[in-house]
Amino acid sequence: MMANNANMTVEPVEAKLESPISIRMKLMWRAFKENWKIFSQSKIGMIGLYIVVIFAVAGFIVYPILANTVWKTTSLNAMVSYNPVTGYDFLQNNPAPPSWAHLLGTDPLGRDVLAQLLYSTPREFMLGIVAALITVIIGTLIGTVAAYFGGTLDTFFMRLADIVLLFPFIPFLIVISGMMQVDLLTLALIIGLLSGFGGITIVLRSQGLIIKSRPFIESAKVSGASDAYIIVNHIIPNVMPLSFLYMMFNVTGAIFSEAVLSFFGLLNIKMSWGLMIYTADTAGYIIGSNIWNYWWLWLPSGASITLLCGAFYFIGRGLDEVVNPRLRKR
Amino acid sequence: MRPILELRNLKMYYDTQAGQVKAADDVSFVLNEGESIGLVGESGCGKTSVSMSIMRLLPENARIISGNIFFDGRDVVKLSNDEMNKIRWAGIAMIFQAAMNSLNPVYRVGDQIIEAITAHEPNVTFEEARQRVASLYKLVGLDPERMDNYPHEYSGGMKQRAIIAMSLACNPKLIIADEPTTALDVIVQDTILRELEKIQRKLNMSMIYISHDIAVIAEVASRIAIMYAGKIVEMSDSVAIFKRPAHPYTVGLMSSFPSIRGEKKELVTIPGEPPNLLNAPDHCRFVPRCPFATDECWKAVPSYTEIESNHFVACFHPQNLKKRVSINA
Amino acid sequence: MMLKYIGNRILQIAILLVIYVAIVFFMLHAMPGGIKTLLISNPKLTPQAQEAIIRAFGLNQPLWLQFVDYMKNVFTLNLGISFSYYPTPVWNIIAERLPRTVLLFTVATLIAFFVGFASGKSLAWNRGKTTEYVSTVVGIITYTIFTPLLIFVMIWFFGSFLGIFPLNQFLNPDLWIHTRLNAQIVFLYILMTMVIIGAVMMVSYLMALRFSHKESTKKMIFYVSTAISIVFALFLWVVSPIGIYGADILWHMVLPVMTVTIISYAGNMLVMRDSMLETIKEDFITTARAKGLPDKVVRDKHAARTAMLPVVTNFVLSLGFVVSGGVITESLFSWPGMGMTLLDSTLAKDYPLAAGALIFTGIFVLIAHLVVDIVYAFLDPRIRY
Amino acid sequence: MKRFLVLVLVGIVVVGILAFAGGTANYALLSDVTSLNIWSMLGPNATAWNFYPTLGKYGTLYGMSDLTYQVVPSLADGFWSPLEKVTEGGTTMYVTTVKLLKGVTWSDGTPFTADDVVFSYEVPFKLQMPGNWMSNLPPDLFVKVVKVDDYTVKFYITHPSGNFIYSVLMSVIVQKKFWDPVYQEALKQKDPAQYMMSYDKNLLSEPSIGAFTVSQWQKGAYLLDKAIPNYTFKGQQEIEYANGAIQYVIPSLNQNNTYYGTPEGTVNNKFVTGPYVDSIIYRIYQNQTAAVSALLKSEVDYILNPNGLQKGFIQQLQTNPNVKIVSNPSLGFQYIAFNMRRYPMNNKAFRVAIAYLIDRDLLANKILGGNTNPLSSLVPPGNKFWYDPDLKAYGEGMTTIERYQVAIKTLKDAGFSWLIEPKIQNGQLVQRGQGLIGPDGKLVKQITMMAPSAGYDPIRSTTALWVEKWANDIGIPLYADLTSFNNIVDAVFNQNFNFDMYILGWGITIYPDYIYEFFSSDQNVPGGFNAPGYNNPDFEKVAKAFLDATDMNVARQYAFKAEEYLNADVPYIVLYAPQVIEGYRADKISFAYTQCLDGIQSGYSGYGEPTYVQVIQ
Repeated sequence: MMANNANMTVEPVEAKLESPISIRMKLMWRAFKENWKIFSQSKIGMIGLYIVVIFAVAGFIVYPILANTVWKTTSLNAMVSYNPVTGYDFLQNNPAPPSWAHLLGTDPLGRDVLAQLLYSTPREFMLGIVAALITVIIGTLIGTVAAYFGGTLDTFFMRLADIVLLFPFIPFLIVISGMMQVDLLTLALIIGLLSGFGGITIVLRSQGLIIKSRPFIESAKVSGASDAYIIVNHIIPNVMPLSFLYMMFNVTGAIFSEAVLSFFGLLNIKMSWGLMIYTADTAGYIIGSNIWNYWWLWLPSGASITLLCGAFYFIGRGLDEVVNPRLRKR
Repeated sequence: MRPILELRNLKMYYDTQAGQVKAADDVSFVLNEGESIGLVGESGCGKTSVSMSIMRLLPENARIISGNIFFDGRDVVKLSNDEMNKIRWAGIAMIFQAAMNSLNPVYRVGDQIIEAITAHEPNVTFEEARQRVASLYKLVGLDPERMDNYPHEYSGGMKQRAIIAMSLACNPKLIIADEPTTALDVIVQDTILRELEKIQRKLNMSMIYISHDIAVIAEVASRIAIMYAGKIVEMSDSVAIFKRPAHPYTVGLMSSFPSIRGEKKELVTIPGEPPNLLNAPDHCRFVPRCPFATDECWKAVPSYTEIESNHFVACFHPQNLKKRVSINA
Repeated sequence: MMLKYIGNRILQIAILLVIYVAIVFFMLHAMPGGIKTLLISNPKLTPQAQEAIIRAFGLNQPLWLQFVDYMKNVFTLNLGISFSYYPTPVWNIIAERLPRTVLLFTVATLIAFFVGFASGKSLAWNRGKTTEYVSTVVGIITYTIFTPLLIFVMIWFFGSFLGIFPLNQFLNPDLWIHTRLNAQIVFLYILMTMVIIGAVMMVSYLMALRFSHKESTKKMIFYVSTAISIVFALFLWVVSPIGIYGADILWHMVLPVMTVTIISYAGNMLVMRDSMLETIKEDFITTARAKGLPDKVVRDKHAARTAMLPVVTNFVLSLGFVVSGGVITESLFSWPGMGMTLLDSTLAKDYPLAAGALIFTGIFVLIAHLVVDIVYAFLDPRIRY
Repeated sequence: MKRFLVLVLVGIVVVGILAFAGGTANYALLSDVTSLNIWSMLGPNATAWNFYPTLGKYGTLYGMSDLTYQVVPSLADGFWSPLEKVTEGGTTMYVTTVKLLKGVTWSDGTPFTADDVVFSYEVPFKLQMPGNWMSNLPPDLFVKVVKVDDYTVKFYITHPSGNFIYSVLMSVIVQKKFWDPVYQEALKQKDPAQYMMSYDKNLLSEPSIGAFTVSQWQKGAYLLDKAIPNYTFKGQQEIEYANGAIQYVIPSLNQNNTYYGTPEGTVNNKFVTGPYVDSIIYRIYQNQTAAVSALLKSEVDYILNPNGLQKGFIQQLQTNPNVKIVSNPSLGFQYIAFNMRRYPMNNKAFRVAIAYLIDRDLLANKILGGNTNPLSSLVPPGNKFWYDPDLKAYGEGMTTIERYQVAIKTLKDAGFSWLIEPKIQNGQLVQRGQGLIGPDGKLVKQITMMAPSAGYDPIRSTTALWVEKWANDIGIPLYADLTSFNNIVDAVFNQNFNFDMYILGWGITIYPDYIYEFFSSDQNVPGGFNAPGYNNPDFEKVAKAFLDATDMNVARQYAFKAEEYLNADVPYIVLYAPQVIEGYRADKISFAYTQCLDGIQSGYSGYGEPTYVQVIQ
């Protein structure tokens, strides 16, 4: 209960002595272990982590295996294809409820729902992580640089952040994707840029300002380190945990945005969880008693969106307790 | 002289994930009306835990395991929270460690004092309360016009004075001053402590001073109790302790601080790290750092011995020390 | 001092607005496929006909000239002419839909704020109890649930299964066909009532602060005047001929408001909880307890009052975004407000309308930023300009 | 556009024949009306949603009969006189005389006269109003209308053309008395057309010549249409004989006319014009789900939707015994277009091979689950008069393997070869073709076929992927590029035909003048409709002849001929006519007919059905 922020401060003086890399690695490892210990005490964070791991395994390992074994179309004239986009099943009326052939049933076009679900998983991950990485890289760089140099540069980026904060996020994405062709990567880029120049910059800048006022920055300056060196070696490592925390929240945001846009059929993508719900909704299966009679058309995908978004959010909350000791129980 | 506060074998433990922390272990002392006592020890030795136990302001994971705290004849430990609220401030007031943050930043300072008054004396009108605050301000040397300012408009010393004024607001019988001056510079420290002492004498209140600085305490408290690792290891009147410290830890403590008045002595630091209160051992807790430890010390917890009138010490080898210190002096 | 600051902020806001408008304008014009594409998909249009429309929209002018014109017009709230509602001005369309969105989302945001504030407060206060744990998890789930999913279930449960609340539309035509009354007017009256009650509450609060120092008297003045104004407003509505129409609109609002509240209360709750947890560890809370103040006073007057600052920021900013409306909520509940306008105009490639809706949202958010600054100055004496 | 005006009423009131049921019908609209201003509605605001509740206020001189889509007089008295050549001021023109019905009144009691007709043609033409006005009165065809007396007008056109009948004579008539002051004011403005189109004062009091008028518009919520009590055509009987003759009896005007033959033999249909209801409420819902729930809860009796309902909604509606489901083919088609300016799409054998590969029936019925109708001709069978039953699709009735075989043979015969030739043994494809080599000996590069993405239209995107699979199976390097609708339109029509192949759809009209427009050489310009770049002088000759014919029987023969050229040359492969499936509360309302091209809603946009609809008490 007394350890205040110890985990966040990599001792700079040690790092400056001989073999800085190995010492840095060691320190990072130690910091990681400490933070992991705090994180692993957060039940919510661990639940989130478990869910993310389950999805990752399903998407990155289980799907490729299934796609190349049981779901592989052997004949060119097969009556059933498990392709998530062009799949079909001529042997039954579609949409069909779950059966041994289709564990989660088929969609109105006869495509296997489980295949669609698994096929989309890595894409959702990539979207979320790419968007969040772009956000965090931009946010961290600009935040720290603005904090360190201050002056015009600072004012410029803060005003820029003000403007970006003006943008109503989802409506803005809707307009963009309605007016130009947006695929997953473009979407990740847009989300990354929009949130990178927005709120996260402000948060990381104020964190940067706190670190800038710490004595070790002064001592590094006195010992003749260049500005770039100080930013890269002293400031960025210290705002890193906070960046990482925001990254988790941004993953949630990106996946959610994709789902919303797909739900309105605005994205140019072949398959995604949001698109699965869109297909079910526009085909008229999410109404009245159909909702429960055709639950497999919307529940697996909807639950997946909720679970994965929630999981990253959970991880973020767990990390929050690492970064912000005052939230800890004791 | 009748006792205003009596602690009998107070045991207060924290439950942590790592285990039980014995923050106050068998603490007993008596404080009479108009008397002042100083609780001295390093940070984390349990002094604040004792004061918080008296106020019953314990964190969720802290429990009073056993013992009694009699305030004005009533056992505070057994009171309900509502009953306790009546004693707080009206009976026992407190001056906090961090005066800087002890005032709510969003309310005017005067209003925060008035709030305390009206909470305990509902019949007092707002104007009367304001007048009382004004006179308290004068008493602690503040300009009454500053009542309507916000905390951030006060300097550190002013805040401290305001806190003192607040502690006096309900004419408490006992004030616990927890490191009342740590955050201030030395000159202001001295002035404030002196004024506090003066007020205490004038109003005939009882007082518990808590500090890690034995020199400062010795000047204002009539008696001193030295705490180490949740236990009181030595207790006597200030002069006795200051002149004839019996416990090795007391000696070390005194050498740790420069005295403003006394002769110039070389600063001796106490070797080793402060004790971990977690899983307290069954022997003298100071042993690992004690230069005089013998096998005996590793075997049992020393009990109190009265080495002179009203001078108690929990150590197996107090006599030796006395000699040694006097030689050095 | 304060006025000068506000003046400065307004100037800053005007500059921000210019940049924002520029970004929106050029972004929308950089998009592939415009009105031309729209027209060409109609096989019956002759080239002359297409030409006539392009001329009517001024699309034959150079881009920068279009921009200068546009910018000039924005400051007079002339947002151009809608493509899909040609030749209705964008402003008229926004003025028609704005009250619907503002009413629905202001009510929902207010409820979500108070529910979130109160629940976050008690969660932090009861840290470690099972209820706290369960509520937090439930809160996070409603916070992260895929919105359409929740709405589907709400519609199914309340609309189809229980059949209590009306599902679609914002009024009942069977009732309204007997009147010449314009629904927009009723919306405006309801909003006006809300603003007046809000003003009464504000004034009575300030009066209470001024005329009394006793907590109980202050509360009395505040509650009594609020209650009187509400009762009076209700009375006026009941006796007025439009009362029933107002009630009809409110009745249609129940389900969407409930849904939006469920979706957004958790955000406030979690912020409040975190902020409160941090505040509880502050020394002045210990002081307040030591003063012997009742638990409730410590919680409400000291902890919550100080902890509410970030939640208020959250709240005011979300009020700013009220204008953009919940696209999902509006479309699934058939509530034709600003969110639907944005989606429809996007799908119809109606650039002027989409841009107008975006710009309008921007203006509101900017105003909200200004309000946040002023509210902060009220709530936090440490901030002085 | 005209198709919305197709079924205009002709009739006479026999007061007393009709027992008025009264009551209110409730319909769902899926989007709000954007304007009540007729100039704007037939201009830039031409949406189906605008037409449903409002177009019925207005009249036309000629219209089309219910179900048989034959041109019949509406406000005109009999057919126009044969075209005569005249020369005025050095220009040669054609003139015809049209007589107007006497005794027709607007809802405010004002009689309908030649002044209304002249005004309704003069204003949009002089002000160059865009949209449907411009296409109804094309400047290269229409010259002027001249009043002869109160009930006679003369039309002047530049040349004989079928469009004179289907466009000019079917243009909308408005009341001069109401609009003339507005027009005079407009003439003083900088942009009179815009002034007219944005005029929005007291439009609810604009007199109606139809059966209904809009009496209330609660924006975003509903429109209320009220029946006109003194509707001239109330009680009109429309009798369709099996021999093709159509008889109109208008009791109120003492008219009894028969067109296209003699009134004898079997009667196929008989319709008596209402209105039978007092009012219709058009309730606005923002999405289909909301509208369908409303239908289930009996909040509305019928959903107006040009695209019909999707499979799931149908399944949900079927759970309610009171809801009746009807299915009709839509008036439109979806197609693959080839860019014949590029290699190898300019090779006829290549296009034919692709045409052979595409198994519409498999796609429509098995893969797409019956959501769409296979269609191989530019004119759908439902358009009875213009449909050519002798036109045959490529590979009709063949299995996939047979299709592979004939496609491979077509390519081989035209000189194509493969690096690895596709092999078929025992009715199974055992070796996919690879490396298609053109007749010039060079490898065929990748061909991109753009199609709307699954989000926009799962049917077309699925089709594209199947076509890709089939083509790839026999070694054609086709790549299905699923992209946004806008991108396709942009690439095809804005970027100077920058495509190899694409899939899109057209909404079409009863009069198939699009046969000419989609493939004529004067549309083969950037932005023109001839996206394939089809250029065949023989085709052009017959297509032009078809357009210019004012005798529809002659026109039909030319149209069939033109279609034969197109079928042989394959610039388009027509794929489907989407299905329009609709549902209505059979316990609440009844319609005059539910089986018709483009569904029940087509009658609504043309304002046939609203005068027939009855509320069941």
